[in-house]
Amino acid sequence: MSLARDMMTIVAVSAGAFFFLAGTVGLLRFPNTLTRLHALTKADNLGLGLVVLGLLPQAGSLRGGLKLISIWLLGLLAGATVSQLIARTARQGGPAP
Amino acid sequence: MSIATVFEIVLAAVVLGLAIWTIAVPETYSATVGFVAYGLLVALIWVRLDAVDVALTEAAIGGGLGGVLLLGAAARLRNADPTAVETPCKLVRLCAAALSSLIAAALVAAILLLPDPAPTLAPAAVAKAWATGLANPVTNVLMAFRAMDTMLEKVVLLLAIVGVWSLASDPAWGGRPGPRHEADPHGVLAFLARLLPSVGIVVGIYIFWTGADHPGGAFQGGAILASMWLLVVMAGLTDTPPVSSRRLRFILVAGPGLFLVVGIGGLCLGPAFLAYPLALAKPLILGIEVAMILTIAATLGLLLAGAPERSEQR
Amino acid sequence: MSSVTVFGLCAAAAVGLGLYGLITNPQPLRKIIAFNLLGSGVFLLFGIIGRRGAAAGFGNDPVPQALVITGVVVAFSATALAIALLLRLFQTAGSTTLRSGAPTGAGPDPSGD
Amino acid sequence: MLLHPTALEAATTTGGFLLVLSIVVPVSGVLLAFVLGDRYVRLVAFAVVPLGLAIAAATLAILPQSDGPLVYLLGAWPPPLGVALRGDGLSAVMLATTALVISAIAVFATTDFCPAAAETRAPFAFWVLLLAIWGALNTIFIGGDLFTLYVALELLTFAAVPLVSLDGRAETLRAALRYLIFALLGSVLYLLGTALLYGLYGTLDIVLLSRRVSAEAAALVAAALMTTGLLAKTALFPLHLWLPPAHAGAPAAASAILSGLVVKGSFFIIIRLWFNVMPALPGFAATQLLATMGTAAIVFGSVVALWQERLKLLIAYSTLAQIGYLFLMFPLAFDASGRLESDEALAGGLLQAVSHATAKAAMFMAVGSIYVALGHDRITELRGIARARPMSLLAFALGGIALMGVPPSGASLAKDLLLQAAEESGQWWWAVVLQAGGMFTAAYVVLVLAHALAGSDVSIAVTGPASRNQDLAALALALCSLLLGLVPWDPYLPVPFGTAPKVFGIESLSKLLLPVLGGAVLAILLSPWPHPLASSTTWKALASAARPLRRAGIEFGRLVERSDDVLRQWPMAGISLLVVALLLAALMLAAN
Repeated sequence: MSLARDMMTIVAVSAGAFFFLAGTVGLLRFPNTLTRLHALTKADNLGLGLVVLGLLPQAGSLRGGLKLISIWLLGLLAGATVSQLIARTARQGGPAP
Repeated sequence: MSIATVFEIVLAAVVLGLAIWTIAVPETYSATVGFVAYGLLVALIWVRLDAVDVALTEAAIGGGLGGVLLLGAAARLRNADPTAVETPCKLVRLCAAALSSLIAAALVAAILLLPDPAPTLAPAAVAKAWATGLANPVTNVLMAFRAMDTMLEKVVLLLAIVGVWSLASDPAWGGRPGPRHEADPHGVLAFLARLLPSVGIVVGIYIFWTGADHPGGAFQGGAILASMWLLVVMAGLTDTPPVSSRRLRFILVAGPGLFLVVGIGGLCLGPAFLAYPLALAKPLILGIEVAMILTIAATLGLLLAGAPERSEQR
Repeated sequence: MSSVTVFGLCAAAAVGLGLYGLITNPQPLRKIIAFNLLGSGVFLLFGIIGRRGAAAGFGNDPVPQALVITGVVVAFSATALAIALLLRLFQTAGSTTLRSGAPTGAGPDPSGD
Repeated sequence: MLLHPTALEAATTTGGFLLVLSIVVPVSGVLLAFVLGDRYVRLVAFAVVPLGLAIAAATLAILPQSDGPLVYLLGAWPPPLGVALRGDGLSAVMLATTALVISAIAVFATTDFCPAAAETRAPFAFWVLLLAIWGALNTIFIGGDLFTLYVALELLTFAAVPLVSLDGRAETLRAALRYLIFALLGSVLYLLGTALLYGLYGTLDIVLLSRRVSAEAAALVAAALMTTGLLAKTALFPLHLWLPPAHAGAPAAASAILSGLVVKGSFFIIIRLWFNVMPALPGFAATQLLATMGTAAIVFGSVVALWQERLKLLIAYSTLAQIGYLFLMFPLAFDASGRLESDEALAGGLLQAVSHATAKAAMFMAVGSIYVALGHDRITELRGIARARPMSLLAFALGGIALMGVPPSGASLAKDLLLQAAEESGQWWWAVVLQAGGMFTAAYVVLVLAHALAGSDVSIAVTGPASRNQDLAALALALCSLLLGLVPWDPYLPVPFGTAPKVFGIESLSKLLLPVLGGAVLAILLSPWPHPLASSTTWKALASAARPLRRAGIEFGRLVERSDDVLRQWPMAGISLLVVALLLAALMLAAN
């Protein structure tokens, strides 16, 4: 049982790490602000979700699990808001794209 | 070498790398981004040093709001004249580098020469915690043992506001700080700016409330509230208040003002200035903190908004 | 190597880098960033000193922690004031140079006086 | 009456509440003025002024009756956990000086910063900041904890910087930004040293620290860093890049505060650090370094002052020279036991600070009135101002004479005390600098007066009538500085009996003539401007004889001015700062 849990953790966290990597590569390689933003938020939201999913079996209690999920939800909300703000600044001729 | 040590060394190396990048990179905007990342990682160091209160402060004020401030300035100064001509010559830079490294080396030596066992006030702070009834020793130091520093620092915040406002042009005095933000009232940003603050305000108040016994407090909570308010302003849902508003002025002095009133109460009725009577210590401290969190949130938000730009009357 | 040593080196290096940046970078905004870096190095030093003073069930002496929290807020207000000055200078003079003899009045003066 | 490590102060003393009040009253004023705004700001300030004066007077009255310094434990928490306020003789004198100067400035500024019916920017900021500076300075003078002093120091900087740029012109904004960033650098260095001291001794309380410090390498590094940071905030040469534009660009009332009071805040903390916290640590060589920098400041400040076209800049550079003069007390305080202990030197240095605070504030106010009258402050075009604005010029002259060290001024008593200390410790070279410093001061005062008093056939155009309260405020302060030597100082400062100056007699006449004549010669030799007497025939005969000398003097002046320009570049000033820090640390290490 514990082996299955550990396996799931390893698979999900590794997948999450891959998405983080992809997001970072996108951030560095994509040509302008909007596409970079796209790569970053898509990959990070998924990556964070997968990492949280992988850690859920390791959370000792229901309380701990709920905390983990709320981290993901807060991350989603904050990420969406910040990327909206950045995109707006970029469109209005903010930091050079 | 344990895993923890390896992690710490990697963390320190990344932080240092970011610090070097921040100083050395030619573009100002990149340097700013580097500094924001640096600030967030430094918060991790504070966690490793078992100073969660400071970690929260550093992340919220140092990294978060400070980052917003610097990024905003960098964006507005993008068209500033390239000052490359003023870059000092190589000899000067070499001298500065050598002398700075000497100072850093002297500092390293001083750190390694610090006495063992180190002097500490932790036992004294714990031994006297009964006087306030709060379990978080950092809050005790801030609000009771060194309350004078905390009160004066609130006045520093107020003076920063006065200083920033004094930079307004004369016709704009009394007006609203910062540019007016327009956004589609039915757009995604407006939606998020309605949704996120409801969560953020709860988190901010929780961090403030838990500060009595656990890491957290008025500074950290106030910084979160300030960022929520700014988000609503940036989404165009509300506007910054005019600086002549009496209510705003009152909120800005509420924290230090209540601190002073309680302090003078102690001077007249109790044992000493800023001494809390035993039975009332906890409610008094919490009362001051409630006033302080309002003041801090408003002050931090207005410091980010800048000088008054739009006149009310004209 | 204990965490105190590792982060102690880090703090000293941040101080050195901050000093170097503050002296050699001509743009005021970069100086302000360097000041923040310098400040964060000093605060880290407080953190290390507090960590060394871990006692009575606390992993970090609360007094230096309180000093750092006060210091961080003061440094933030300093940054805010400096940036407000810098933006106003840019608005008024059209340039951000700090050189004493620099020509002024390139930009329009919106102060109305 | 001074803080001594042996004096135990585990409890609040009677009268200690005065210390709390001297902080609380101005701070409450800041908060009230901020909330009320509108035309009430000035009203609040004028309510605080008499209260503050009364508190300072009460402190002066109560201190001699107490058998040690006044002590107040904030929150009744004893150090090291809590914070104590302590008021000794030095604190009381500085509190009184500050109250006096601030009151005079408040009177002077009533017309310049008159709030209108609707709130306007400059008066609002000025009055709030004035009260804030008062609160910050009082905290510095009585704070018993190095971190509280740090917060007070930042309070002072935050209040001073916006005053510089009150008029919103690009030059003053630039000056304010330079000032702010350099001052922040200074305070970070101070904080760095504070951190090390806490790590070494587990307390930041001044008295507790003084009992615990020993000559450890880390403590010496901390002392060097803190001293350097404070020197940067005090603008001791060569760390003065921010001072001339900031002090010369601010409105007259603000310049008076900045030059008279603000630089004394960080100077006072240096005194606390060296005399109270670690009197045995600095060693002979480090004190010599400080005084050498002071000497350089006197030479550079005075010579560059003689080269200024504008009166306000001249006075700003004079402040630079006078700051240098203050640092001559450090080597003279060094006694045979290897500690900073000489009472004469300490009293002399502090008296010099008090005299400069009053005299310089008066001079800046007087120049402010002259500027308003003429619409400019070019020194060579002052001719005729003596008739148009006699009171302003009189205030300027009296302030200048007080600064030269003519009896019975405070500066003269200070000079006597310092000379005595120099004689006792056998450091004759500082006696030479002390005498030369007086002559340099006389040089630029004489130069200005010569231009202002030069006979003129055409009457000059002035705008508006003279403001009576402005002239009175400036005159009162100048007179105050001129008569400081007659004050009985011994309850507060360790002034040895019998040093009160004799106002009349051969000796005092020589004290008057020596600096004035020396100053006149220096002014003629070093000033590049055409002399107001240059047209008279006797002068021409004399001038032809002295021409080679004068040419050499002007070459020297040009050299000094050029090097001053170089040193005021940002990278150079930064490098000087690091060099000073490292030198101080090395000298202290070598001495221990």
